[in-house]
Amino acid sequence: MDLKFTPEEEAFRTEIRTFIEENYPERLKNAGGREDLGRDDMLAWHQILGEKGWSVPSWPEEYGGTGWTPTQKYIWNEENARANTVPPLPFGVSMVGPVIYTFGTPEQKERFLPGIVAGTTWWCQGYSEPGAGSDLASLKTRAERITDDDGKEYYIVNGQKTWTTLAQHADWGFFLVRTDPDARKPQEGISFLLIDMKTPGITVRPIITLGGEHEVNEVFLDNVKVPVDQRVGKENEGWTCAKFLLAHERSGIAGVARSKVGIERIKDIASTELDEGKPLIENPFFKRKVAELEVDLTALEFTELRTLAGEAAGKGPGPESSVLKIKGTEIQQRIQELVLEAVGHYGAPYFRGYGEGDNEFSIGPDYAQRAAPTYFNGRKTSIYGGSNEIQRGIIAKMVLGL
Amino acid sequence: MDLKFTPEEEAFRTEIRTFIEENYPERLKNAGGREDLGRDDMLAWHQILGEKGWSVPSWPEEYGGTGWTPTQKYIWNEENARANTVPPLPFGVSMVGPVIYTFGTPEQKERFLPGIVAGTTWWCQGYSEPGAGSDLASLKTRAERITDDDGKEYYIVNGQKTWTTLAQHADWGFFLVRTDPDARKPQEGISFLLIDMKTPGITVRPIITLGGEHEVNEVFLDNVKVPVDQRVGKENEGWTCAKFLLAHERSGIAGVARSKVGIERIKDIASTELDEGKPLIENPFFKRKVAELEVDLTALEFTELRTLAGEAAGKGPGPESSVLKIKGTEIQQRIQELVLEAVGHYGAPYFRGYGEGDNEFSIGPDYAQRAAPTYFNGRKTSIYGGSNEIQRGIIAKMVLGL
Amino acid sequence: MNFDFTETQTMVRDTLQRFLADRYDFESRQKISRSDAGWSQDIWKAFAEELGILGASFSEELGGLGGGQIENMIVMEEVGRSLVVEPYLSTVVIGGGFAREYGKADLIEEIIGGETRIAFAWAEPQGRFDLNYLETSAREKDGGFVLSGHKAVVRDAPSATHLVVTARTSGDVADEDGVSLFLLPKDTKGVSTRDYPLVDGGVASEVYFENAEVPASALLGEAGKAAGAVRKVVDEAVVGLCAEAVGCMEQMNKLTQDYTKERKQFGVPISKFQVLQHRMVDMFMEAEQARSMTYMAVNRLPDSASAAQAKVKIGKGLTYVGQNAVQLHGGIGITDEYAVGHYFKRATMIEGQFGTTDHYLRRYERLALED
Amino acid sequence: MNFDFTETQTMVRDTLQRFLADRYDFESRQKISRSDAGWSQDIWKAFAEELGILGASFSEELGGLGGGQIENMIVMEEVGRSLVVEPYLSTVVIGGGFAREYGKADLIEEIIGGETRIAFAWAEPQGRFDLNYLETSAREKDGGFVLSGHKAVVRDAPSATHLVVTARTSGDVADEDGVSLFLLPKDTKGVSTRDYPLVDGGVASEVYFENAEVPASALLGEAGKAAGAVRKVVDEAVVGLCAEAVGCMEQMNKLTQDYTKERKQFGVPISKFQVLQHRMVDMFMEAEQARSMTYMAVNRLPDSASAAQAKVKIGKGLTYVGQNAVQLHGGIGITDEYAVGHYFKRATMIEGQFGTTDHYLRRYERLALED
Repeated sequence: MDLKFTPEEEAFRTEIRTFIEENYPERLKNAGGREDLGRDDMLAWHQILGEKGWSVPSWPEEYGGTGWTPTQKYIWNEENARANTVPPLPFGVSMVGPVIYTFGTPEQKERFLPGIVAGTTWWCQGYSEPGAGSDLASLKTRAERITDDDGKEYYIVNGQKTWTTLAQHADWGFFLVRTDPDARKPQEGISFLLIDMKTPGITVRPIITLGGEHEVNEVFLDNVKVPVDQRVGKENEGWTCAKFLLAHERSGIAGVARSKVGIERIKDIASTELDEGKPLIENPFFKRKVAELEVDLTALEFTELRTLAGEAAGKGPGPESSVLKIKGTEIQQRIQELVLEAVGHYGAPYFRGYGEGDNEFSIGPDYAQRAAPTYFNGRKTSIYGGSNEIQRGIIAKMVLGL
Repeated sequence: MDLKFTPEEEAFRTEIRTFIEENYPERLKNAGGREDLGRDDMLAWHQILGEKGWSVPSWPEEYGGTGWTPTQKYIWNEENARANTVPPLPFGVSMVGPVIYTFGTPEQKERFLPGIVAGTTWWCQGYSEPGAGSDLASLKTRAERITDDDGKEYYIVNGQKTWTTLAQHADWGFFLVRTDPDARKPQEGISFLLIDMKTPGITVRPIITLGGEHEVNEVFLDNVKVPVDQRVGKENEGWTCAKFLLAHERSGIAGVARSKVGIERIKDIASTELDEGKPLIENPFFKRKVAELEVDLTALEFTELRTLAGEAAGKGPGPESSVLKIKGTEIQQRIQELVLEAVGHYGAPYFRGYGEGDNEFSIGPDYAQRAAPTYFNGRKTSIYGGSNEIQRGIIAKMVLGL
Repeated sequence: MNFDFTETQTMVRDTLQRFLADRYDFESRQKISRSDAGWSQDIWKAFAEELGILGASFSEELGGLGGGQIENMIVMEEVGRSLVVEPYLSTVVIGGGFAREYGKADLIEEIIGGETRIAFAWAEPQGRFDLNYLETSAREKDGGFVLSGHKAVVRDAPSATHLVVTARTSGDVADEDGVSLFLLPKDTKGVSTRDYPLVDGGVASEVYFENAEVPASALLGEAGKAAGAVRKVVDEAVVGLCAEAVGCMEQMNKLTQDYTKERKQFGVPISKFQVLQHRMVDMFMEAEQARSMTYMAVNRLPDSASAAQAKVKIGKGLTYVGQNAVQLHGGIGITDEYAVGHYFKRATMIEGQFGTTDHYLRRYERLALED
Repeated sequence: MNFDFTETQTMVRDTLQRFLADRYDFESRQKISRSDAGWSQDIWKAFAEELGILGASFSEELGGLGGGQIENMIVMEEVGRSLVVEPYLSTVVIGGGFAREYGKADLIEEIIGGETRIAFAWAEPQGRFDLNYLETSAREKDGGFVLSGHKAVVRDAPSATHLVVTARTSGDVADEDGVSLFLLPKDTKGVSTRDYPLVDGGVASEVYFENAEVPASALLGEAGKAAGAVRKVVDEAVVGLCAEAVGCMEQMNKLTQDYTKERKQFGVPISKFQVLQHRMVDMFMEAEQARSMTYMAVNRLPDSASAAQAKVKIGKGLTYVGQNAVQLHGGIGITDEYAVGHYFKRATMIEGQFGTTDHYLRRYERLALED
């Protein structure tokens, strides 16, 4: 057991750090985590990494992966967090990409993977439906298979998806649809379709969340015609892809490196804010909250490292990743809560943001402006991607066998 | 709304306080809560109160109750806690007594109630069975009805009870037994029997608990012959008595007044113990724990007062008392935990106690000696009398209708 | 000792509840909150004229209903239950509190009538929750005073006709001595505001005093001696916030219980899941204890330690109930469209208003444990 | 970076686990703990001779297996899992730690052989957890030293042949300077002890020094300069306790999971109740994080802030897991007869050993946040 980084690993870190310093777009400095970026800004770093060959480190090398060890990937994440870069969107890289290279046909791989690697195709996820939540097996969106006048086979898709993150920018979406309404078990009879978001019959409608953001959407599908060769995996066996993807989605969700940056930010804010005439960080109770966060984050960090080591030793991402999801989101939410506590009165103003050319000054210090919306919006992390209650259920069943 | 005490109530308080000062046995000063008292010491105060007519304040006046208002009863409890008196045992006063005066025959009332009022009969409770815990409906102790050679009817009782508190001193016990093994629902077919603990066939065997105490017992019943007129309520309808008793048992369980004394004790200890050369109470984090306990205890106190006011307005002790049980035991356990934290190193020695004439000096300060055993033993309070999980279930169902 | 409400108190509560059910459902509230003004003149007028509740807490000689802080508590609870954005706390509890304190009968009359609305300008950018931290100064000039300074996040200033302002006439920046209190029309020359909405649906302003001249009559009480009165009225406001919190928590609990009974997962209502049941029980217990603490604190006014205790217990309860109400609603809990998220936002802001839980714990410690 | 154990390390763990399964089941442990001595010479001899684990953490030159703190961690985890009362921590981790620190090859040899057992006498009645708080004095006399003072709750003193004692040779009562360290046979004239059992099944003594004379050779290192070494070895002991806690927590979790799967209520195993499931998941996560923190801390030794962090996280975990293991067992959880309560008692004592969670949080804050 040796938890220090090897000289090779340290050299790798230097390489990464230098690359980021030299190549990360100046205009996006410290933009990681900002919810108000446009499409081009959100893709810029991804595209630079695509050119370098570093956009999909976890993929098999034949599809563009880097072949890095888990420790190297850990260092990669740490350095990106340290520089607060805008991370590649997960929908292609961590979600549909792995499904396509695992279950897709050679044609599908050739057609879809390069766009994900290059950061030119924006993907969104059509899983959740109104009233279904984490219970994917009860989904209602229907896909009927027909042969069209052109002699080709299509699915005609009808239904509604919800909580579709950033669908307003998406080129493509991956959808779970019901192809056999008579299947014996509810999770049977589901298929996994790739759908061009410009196909007629698709309507995207924003859902505004508590922080005032337009981050999620409802997606309506009204007689949407999807060529059969855009189905991944076998018909009625989409559940296999869905389960695989859910396990993949959870890995990396611990967010350790970003939370470290978050804690440093709290310390900065609390060194500026005054409490009884002294920097807030000198308030022993505030300081204790920071200390407790650091302790819990260290515990999470080394738990993640142990999980990564387990993966390197051949265990795939398993139910242990639920621990990372639960503890990771708890810490993120505590950080958001503590920022809001730190900023005091200036957490209350509702900063709607000002357009370019609008030179009205902002209210209170800059760091206070998004404190409340980020806290409110952050409540989603313990709900989405399988709520923390669902995750505990997974651990109870899969790990403890209760 | 006026939450101040009236002049009459203040006068009542003075009367109580004077009575306690003048009549409470000198040798038992501050003995409340001690687990190492003998039978006579545990009954002494009860007997004095019995003579005064104050031993069963909550009972109807015709059976010996005082007719006090809820506020007066509250003051009564406060003053007894303040003086740290040895409280009358609940098994007669709060448990079987109310069952007998509510469901018993005139003969039973006459036979059993005076001994409870006077504090001369020691009762114990035969409810729990091995493997049954809070699930009373599954109880296995059998009672078969026979007619004996003397022409009288008896129950022949066979089975085993457990967690029987202080049965080693008991004259009588009240037992739940199954009289109809074929009843449709498991809680049907149960009867409520009063059994003389000197009846042949009864064996009491101690269970030693974590703190080293002999407080609970197993009770074995081997062909125990019980006259039918010692059944309270109808045959097979003992569940009615049991439910009634459980609701009664919970009232008063908040223990607010005793917890106030406990917090004062923590302050005393923490003013003596040193931490970094200063009294521990000046450690801001220790002080905060004390403050948080005080705040939570105030919330509990006024929640109890509201419940008492509701009772005075005609609502019997209902499922709201579960809130008092949960919060009351949580606070008691936190107090025990904080005492242990306060005493430092001297919480570790296992003080077995020394008999009379044993003049060996004790290890560490007196206040440290029972800190750990009391903490360990105190874990029972969230388990017994319907675990706090069961209580939450009761609130969910009975109050929130979930 | 009794917990009973008088007939008048019961009437105030019932009429207000009926009115809000009729005219202030969630959609109406959202419309009002999102209007340019951010509050409704009509509702305020109805409070004054139809309901008469603006006078509930004032003595009958002054045209009130003869009540006091219990009446304020009753109203504030309904303010919390319906997320009312109109300035009852600022105008009646705080403005009225100062008017009562300094015997300003005319001001009380105007408050009851609805024509005068007050905002309390106390906080400063560097002062956090210290009521005595005042960089804003008032110096004497020509028998009057000249005010200079910047007040931060002054709630309800956009709807106010008058400001009650704390300013320093002597002493060092955080001294208790030297705190003075002024009542002035918002349109006083030299006073400027920048108005903005708040995350909880309310409105506030930054208020700037640039050599704003006020007459001697604007001074409330004696110069430099206002700290005690400020503390007292703020404690009354804190208890008012506690009552608002009770209404807010109880409504979040109701929404959550209703939702979980209706919403199905794996074929059963999620209210049947034991983990969610116990969570809702804990939320219920927080609300019950919040109510107990509010009753305690209102009865012990002007005891400052009791107000602090209540704020602490309720601050923790707000966080617990708010976060879990959203969690148990799942996705829709964090949408702008559903009510529960807006209760959560208001709950979050109450927790910090006039000081966070940490602040009031320290205050309680100083008052009760450091003697 | 890797989390792998060497072959020797795996062997140490496996043989020890097998041995304890065979010879140290719960009943045997209780018998040993409740014997007059409170520990077993036979077991200790077997540790030394059959298993050779007393040398696992020492270099090969000194007759050890060539290991270090990772070996200590491996052993301590099993100590925790089986509630071993024999003095591995006191003798090998602490006594051996000082021997390593001061190059005492002969002492290490005797430790490995099992003939020398050490107790570390540091705490004093008024000193709480401050290692430098020393009323015990050592004054020079005739080229040697004379010790006077009272050491509190010296764990494993009843089974020890030798004591390592902190005493002050100069400076004020809590000064870092002036802390000196002595190694002496327990039967040194002027040393008396009062032995007693501990609530967790261990044994300890009050140790009194009444003008106990020791030769100059009893002094470890330089007079007055031992504070650094004491801190270092105590940090190693803290990490050892963390490892013990991991074993203890994992065993409590196992007992609880097994029990709830077996025990039925209302006709179903109580392990099927969602509330208990989630509780057991939280207990599991605490144990997992405790393991992670122990790995972190052992690898970062001698970094004191890391040891403090680990103690904090694990202290909270011990309380959570211990209290809930008992709670989920219900009534039998608090009986003397069942194992779980004894794990809970040991867990409670580990939480306070060498300082509570609060103490180590403050230590972490000072080391990591107050630069």
